[in-house]
Amino acid sequence: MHDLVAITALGGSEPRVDTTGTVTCSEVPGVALASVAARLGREKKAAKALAKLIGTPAPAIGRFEGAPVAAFWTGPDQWMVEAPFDSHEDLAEQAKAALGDTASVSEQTDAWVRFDLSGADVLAVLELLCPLDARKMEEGDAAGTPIHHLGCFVLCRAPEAFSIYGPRSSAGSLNHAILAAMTSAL
Amino acid sequence: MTQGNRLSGGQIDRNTTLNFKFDNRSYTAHPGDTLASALLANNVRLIGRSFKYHRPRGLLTAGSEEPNGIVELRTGNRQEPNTRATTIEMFDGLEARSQNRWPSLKFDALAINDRFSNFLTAGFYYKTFMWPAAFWEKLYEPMIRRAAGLGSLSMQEDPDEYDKGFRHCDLLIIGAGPAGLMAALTAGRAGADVILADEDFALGGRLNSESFALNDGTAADWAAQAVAELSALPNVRLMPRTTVIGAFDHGIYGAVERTGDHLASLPAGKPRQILWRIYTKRSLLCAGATERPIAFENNDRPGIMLASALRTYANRFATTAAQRVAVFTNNDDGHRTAADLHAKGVKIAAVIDVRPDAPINHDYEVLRGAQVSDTKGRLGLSFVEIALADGSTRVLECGALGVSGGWNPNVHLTCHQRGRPVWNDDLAAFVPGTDLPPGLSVAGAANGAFSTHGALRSGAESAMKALDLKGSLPDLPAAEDAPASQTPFWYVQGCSRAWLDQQNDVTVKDVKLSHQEGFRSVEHLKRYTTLGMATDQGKTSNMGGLAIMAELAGKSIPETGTTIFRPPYTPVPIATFAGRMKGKEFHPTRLTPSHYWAKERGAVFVEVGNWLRAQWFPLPGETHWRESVDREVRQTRASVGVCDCTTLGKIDVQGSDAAAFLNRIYCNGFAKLAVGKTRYGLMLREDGMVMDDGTAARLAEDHFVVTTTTANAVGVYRHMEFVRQCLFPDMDVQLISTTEAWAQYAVAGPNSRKLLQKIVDPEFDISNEGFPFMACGNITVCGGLRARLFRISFSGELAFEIAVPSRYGDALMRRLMAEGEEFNVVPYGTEALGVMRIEKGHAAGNELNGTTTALNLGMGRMVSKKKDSIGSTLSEREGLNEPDALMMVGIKPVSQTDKITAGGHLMNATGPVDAAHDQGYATSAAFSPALDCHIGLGLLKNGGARMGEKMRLVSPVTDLTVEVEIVSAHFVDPEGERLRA
Amino acid sequence: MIIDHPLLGPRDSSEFVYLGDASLIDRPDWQAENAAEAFYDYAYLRDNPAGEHRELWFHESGDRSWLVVTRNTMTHEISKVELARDVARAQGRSK
Amino acid sequence: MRYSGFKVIKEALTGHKGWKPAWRDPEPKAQYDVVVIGGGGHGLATAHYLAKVYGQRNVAVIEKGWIGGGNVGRNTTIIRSNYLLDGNEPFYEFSLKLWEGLEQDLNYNAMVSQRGIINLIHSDAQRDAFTRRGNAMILNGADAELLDAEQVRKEYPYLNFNDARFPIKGGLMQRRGGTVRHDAVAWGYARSADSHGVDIIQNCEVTGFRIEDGKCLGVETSKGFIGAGKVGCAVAGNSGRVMGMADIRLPIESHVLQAFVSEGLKPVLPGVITFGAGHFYVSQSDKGGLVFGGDIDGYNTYAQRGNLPVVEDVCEGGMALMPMIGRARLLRMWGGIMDMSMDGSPIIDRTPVEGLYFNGGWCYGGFKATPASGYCFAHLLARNEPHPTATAYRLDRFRTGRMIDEKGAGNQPNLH
Repeated sequence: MHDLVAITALGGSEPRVDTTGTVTCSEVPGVALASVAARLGREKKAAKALAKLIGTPAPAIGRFEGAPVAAFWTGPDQWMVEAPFDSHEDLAEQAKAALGDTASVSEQTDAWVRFDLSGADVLAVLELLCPLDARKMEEGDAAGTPIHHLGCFVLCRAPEAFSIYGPRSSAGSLNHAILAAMTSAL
Repeated sequence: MTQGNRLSGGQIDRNTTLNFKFDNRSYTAHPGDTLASALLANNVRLIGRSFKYHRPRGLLTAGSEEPNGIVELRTGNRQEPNTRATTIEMFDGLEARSQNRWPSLKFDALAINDRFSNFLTAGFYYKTFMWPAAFWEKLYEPMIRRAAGLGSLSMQEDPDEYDKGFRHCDLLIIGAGPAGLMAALTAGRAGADVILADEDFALGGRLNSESFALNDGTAADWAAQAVAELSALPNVRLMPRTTVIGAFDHGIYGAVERTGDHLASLPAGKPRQILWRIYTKRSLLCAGATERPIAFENNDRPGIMLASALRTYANRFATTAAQRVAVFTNNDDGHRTAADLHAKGVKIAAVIDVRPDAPINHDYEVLRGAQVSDTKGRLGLSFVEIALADGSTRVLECGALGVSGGWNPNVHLTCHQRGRPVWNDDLAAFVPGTDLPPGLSVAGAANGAFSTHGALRSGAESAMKALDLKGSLPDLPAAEDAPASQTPFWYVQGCSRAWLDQQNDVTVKDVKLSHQEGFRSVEHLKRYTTLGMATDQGKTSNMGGLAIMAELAGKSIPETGTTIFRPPYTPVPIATFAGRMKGKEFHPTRLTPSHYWAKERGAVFVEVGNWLRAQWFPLPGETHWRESVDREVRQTRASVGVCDCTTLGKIDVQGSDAAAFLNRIYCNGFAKLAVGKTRYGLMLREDGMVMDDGTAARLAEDHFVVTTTTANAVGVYRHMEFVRQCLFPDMDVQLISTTEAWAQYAVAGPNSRKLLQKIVDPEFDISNEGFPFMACGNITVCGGLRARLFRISFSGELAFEIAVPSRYGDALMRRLMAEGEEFNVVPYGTEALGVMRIEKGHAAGNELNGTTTALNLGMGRMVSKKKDSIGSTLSEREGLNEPDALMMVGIKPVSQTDKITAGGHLMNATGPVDAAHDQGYATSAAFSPALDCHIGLGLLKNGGARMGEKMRLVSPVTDLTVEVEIVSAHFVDPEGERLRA
Repeated sequence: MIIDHPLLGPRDSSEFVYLGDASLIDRPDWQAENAAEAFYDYAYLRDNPAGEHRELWFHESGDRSWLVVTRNTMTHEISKVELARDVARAQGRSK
Repeated sequence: MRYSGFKVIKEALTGHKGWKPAWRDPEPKAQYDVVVIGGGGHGLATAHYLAKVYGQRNVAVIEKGWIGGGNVGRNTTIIRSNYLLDGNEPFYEFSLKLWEGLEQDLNYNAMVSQRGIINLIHSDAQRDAFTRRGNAMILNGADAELLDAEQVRKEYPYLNFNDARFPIKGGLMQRRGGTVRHDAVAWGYARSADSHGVDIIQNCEVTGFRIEDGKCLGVETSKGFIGAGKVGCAVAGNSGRVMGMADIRLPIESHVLQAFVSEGLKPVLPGVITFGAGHFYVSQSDKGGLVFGGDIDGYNTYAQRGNLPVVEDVCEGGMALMPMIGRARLLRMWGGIMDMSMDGSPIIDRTPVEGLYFNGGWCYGGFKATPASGYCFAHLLARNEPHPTATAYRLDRFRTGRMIDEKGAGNQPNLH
């Protein structure tokens, strides 16, 4: 086991948590990610292999499925696989093993920062952040969207509970935007 | 004096008293007041001065169409110029000042302009101030500029926050008057997702201004009930204090919500305003109508107002502009004002009606067939002179005159996508045309349904139609249904100094002059006279100007033109459009994985695109940046240095056609690159210019990692997706950016291998034999952490780039520094990086400037003719391959101490120094510790053949001329022995 | 503007990056006899119509699909949105 | 009629009875020596110089709407000659010199106001590029000064020097740059051309060209056929549409550029400022409005209106650069159709059709070019060869690979 100590995207040793009113924003470093893109002509096989990996059919457009290993749709025949970091730090290898030559897999764990946003008034915060109609999002919906010029993914985990994935290098800017929206809306 | 002009009733809260100041005098008001109504209540009629003639100005209206009553609101860094008193919601402690006057509102020195008005006619400035030529900029223009403008900025940073937001709905209803409320009730009860927005703080529109009944109660009561019902519907969102400012493409509306303007101060972090982008399936414009004035001689005195505004002030705000009021009208609506004021106890001097058959009234005098021929009163109206039907003249004493020339539908938003309103003869007004923004329909007075019943009915019908609701109309409250026909009366014959645009001082006379000089189209008229260009955008003036122009041209109004409107509906603070994107948050900031460590080390950072990168790492005692940079370069070249190069773009290219794909993307060949090897790649745009350069490392038969320059990472990825999806859709290739996933550090210098051997796990052989120049591979470090190693060099030294997952980047950097201590390892920043690449003669951003070809950069032979790649065909054009084409060269000063200036131009050693003799230019320059002098890279005509030539590097803009020698661009280790060591 | 993405439905145009005329899909054959002229025409000349225009948009803040959008340059009305990859294949482009 | 202060006073004292229309409103003749399509700044300037400098009086300008209704009446009024490349700089410097003598030439006060234009620098690479540009300007006979951050602060203390995301590191100043009252340019040229006998025909739309044996004989219009020895096309954003009638495809796309004006304010900005780290440039008009703009919307369009994202982008730039304008209100926004060329530089050249000449591809730099564009187009029409300062503006330069690409953006018009 290597002896390098990780820091979170916001630069701390512990994830940052902020609460304003009913809404809490938590930095979530404990997640491993790998992108999966089906090879040309192997789309169906790739979807099947992915289904096996996540234990449920490969997510349709705009959806995410599976637990503890889940996947969300990111593009035509492309998905992002998501799993707990502690148990799946080598997620990309696992995914590659599962998908074989039906898909290209890339490690994406540290390409992203994840913030979980939850609470009764979360919609009032989201409407200050992105053009998605979050009111219409249901559990299991996932969508790409810009937030303050950053390309992000928004996932609806449950009513009043969302995850936002943004580019890791801009974690500070994204966090600032979310906290400012929370102060403004709540 | 305390609110001497207050009347009974109204929708103000008399239980609470608010204090405010205007021009440093204290007054009182009540919640529910606007600044305008409060000033009237306190008998203040004079509020400002006009733009050109500095004529005294009072309120004309009670709404956002106000041209005259504009003030500087608040103080200090919240000073807000040109704010319409009619839309300022009263709060305790409000401070406002009049503007465009000196030394005071009552005694304004520039009022002298009014005496010279005969010289200052429309467009006079185009005809004069030309002699002598030099005087325009030295004397005339400064004079004009000093007089220009109305209010003042504080010149300080706006301290408030602004937000932007996004809302979606099935139906956006714009305006909450009778039509809007009825539409919202209809749509809301049907379960539709509705937003109802209104610029006012009180929903109800004109219902709040009228005295007539709806059903059994007052109009305002019905409005309040409707609002209460709507508030209880979960599918209806009410947005008071929200102005829909523009109708943009595909059902997107811009709306500004004033969340904080009615507050004395904002809670921390709360926005003053929010710019909403509202995405609509359908929208309904219920913006009502605006009363239009009549032009007559001296019709601009404070106290002369729109009749409907007088009525609003009386009924809604319980105030009057004066105790003795006259009304000048061409329609029945003007009589309503007289009746309402009379009912509130205001003395009606007379109703002057141009119609010989005007209705009479037993409570006050009606002068039928009469017209106002002039007015008097220095700082406010005191007398009106009336031409009676029998030709005689009569003078009436009054402090206010209500003017009603009929109503214009508020069609503004229907024009935002270049739609043109159409003329309606019955109404003698423009109504919305047929080319409306898609999805928008219009109801109520905005669509010409002027009666209350008509507006309610049209609101309900339009909502049903917009949502495709079946069934019968909902029950409508019983309301007045007066006929809406209007006979136009634009101006009193013979008038001359009769104002159309009161803020910009455009009179009937100016329109006549405009016509006389050939400026006859509506656009010429507006531009020549400035009619309608003031802060009110001509809401009350454009129609009058157009009507007069039509009469002069002997054409009908619609033949003469239409008045169309552009966004925004009312002016919007610039800060509102910017939202949070200001100061440090203007753009997102990207931090490298070693950022926090570098900050601890005291690094100086520099913006590179959105990234912050360490520029250099000063040590205690170093007083000049060059000391730090020179040290970093020397130490790296002497032993080993580490630089965070995570910012370079990284793209995973995978698939069975990955190599074939890269062969198309790069002008040089990639098909035969062995697994475990890296190759430099040059990417052209289709026009043959160099787009970017970088390396591609083949990690597996079907897997490459491509690097791009920091600046072009996003563009190159987009380009590659274009090539993949649009040009070669059947290639089996998959792309994804991994820039942020990996922390990547250059470890450079003769001891770089030794340093790396201390952290790379022992099973990986990184010796020169086991891991030669341009090798690459997956490895592990520090006891099993997955990593990637590339043996590539930008500095020209023996060098590697090592990558680990970003979260471990901080720890890896600390480990490299700790393990490197024995080698005297040095962290280096972008400056040292730049110095070393110039010493090595590597092209970078300054050379890859979008206008250089591979040939220019000395890499012409890399462009393979044996295969198809983007840009290869067009790179062969003659103009890009001329014998004297620019070629990259090195530049050295002849005198060791001279400085090379990037951006200097190269001239022959002798001969003229001018553009015609330009030979090229220096692209980059730096002090080279290796050569102990300044060096540069440059692009020189036929540069390849001019080695050793002495030239002049001239930079007149920095006042430098230096004798230089043209040398090879490879200053350091030209044979490349070090990097292969 | 709103672009009705064939996979994702209506999305704000600010999520997209514009390139230009969809004729950019029709990249000439580099080995053709008139390749120089054909590439000049391809890279530089445009119909630039006042009316219906087929054009390329990249869904940069979304699913990274290139789209061919048929849009009226007078009214901005969008009548058709297709995946560029499908269009390219239909036009005979392969590898 | 000559305009002067004296004349203004005389008319004021005699009831303004003597003012005549600034230009006549003639019916088109059957045949002209030269017909210029487009009554915008460039077309009217062409007519003025054709008549005044090149002695061609049998000239008509035909305009589908009202003159000055296109980009000359909807721009941010900036003039400058701060160009980099040899193909451009002499031309724009020629233009600036013509601006400097414009009032006297036209007897019309277009309020040429040389209050200086500064391009701000925010990075070392930008400083290198602006050094090269400043040198190119001086070597071409123009003026340029490279300022450091302190010098910029001295002139504009209220720019964001405190918490800027991209700090200001200096600026390239051209003191002879400035602004001009845009409408007056169209009117001044029109009045002058008219006084030299040029027919300005408004509300006359070109519907086609009459071309026989590869030679252009005149134009079909909504007012009938108008014969012409030579036809010059100067229609900016409508270039594609009009030249399409002659079956000529152009290296041009039409895009919308939005511009903005604030409410009138007491003077705050003496000169023109261009942000180097965002899309924003601004000046203040003689009436007090802040006149500002930014980038084009970026998609092909002929609709003279834009959308919110660019409005926001421009205002974000404004707030980032000078946060003291936050409480100034944006009063009006409008859009003009830009003839965006494939290298960002214009074309003034013959066409494959004999007797048909083309002037276009001005991108969003057409206003400042108005005098030189008119002069050089007049030269080309009169002499059938390019004016010495416009020799690089050839239609075939893309075929031969001699692009004039100031930005280095390549063949993508919306990036220029």
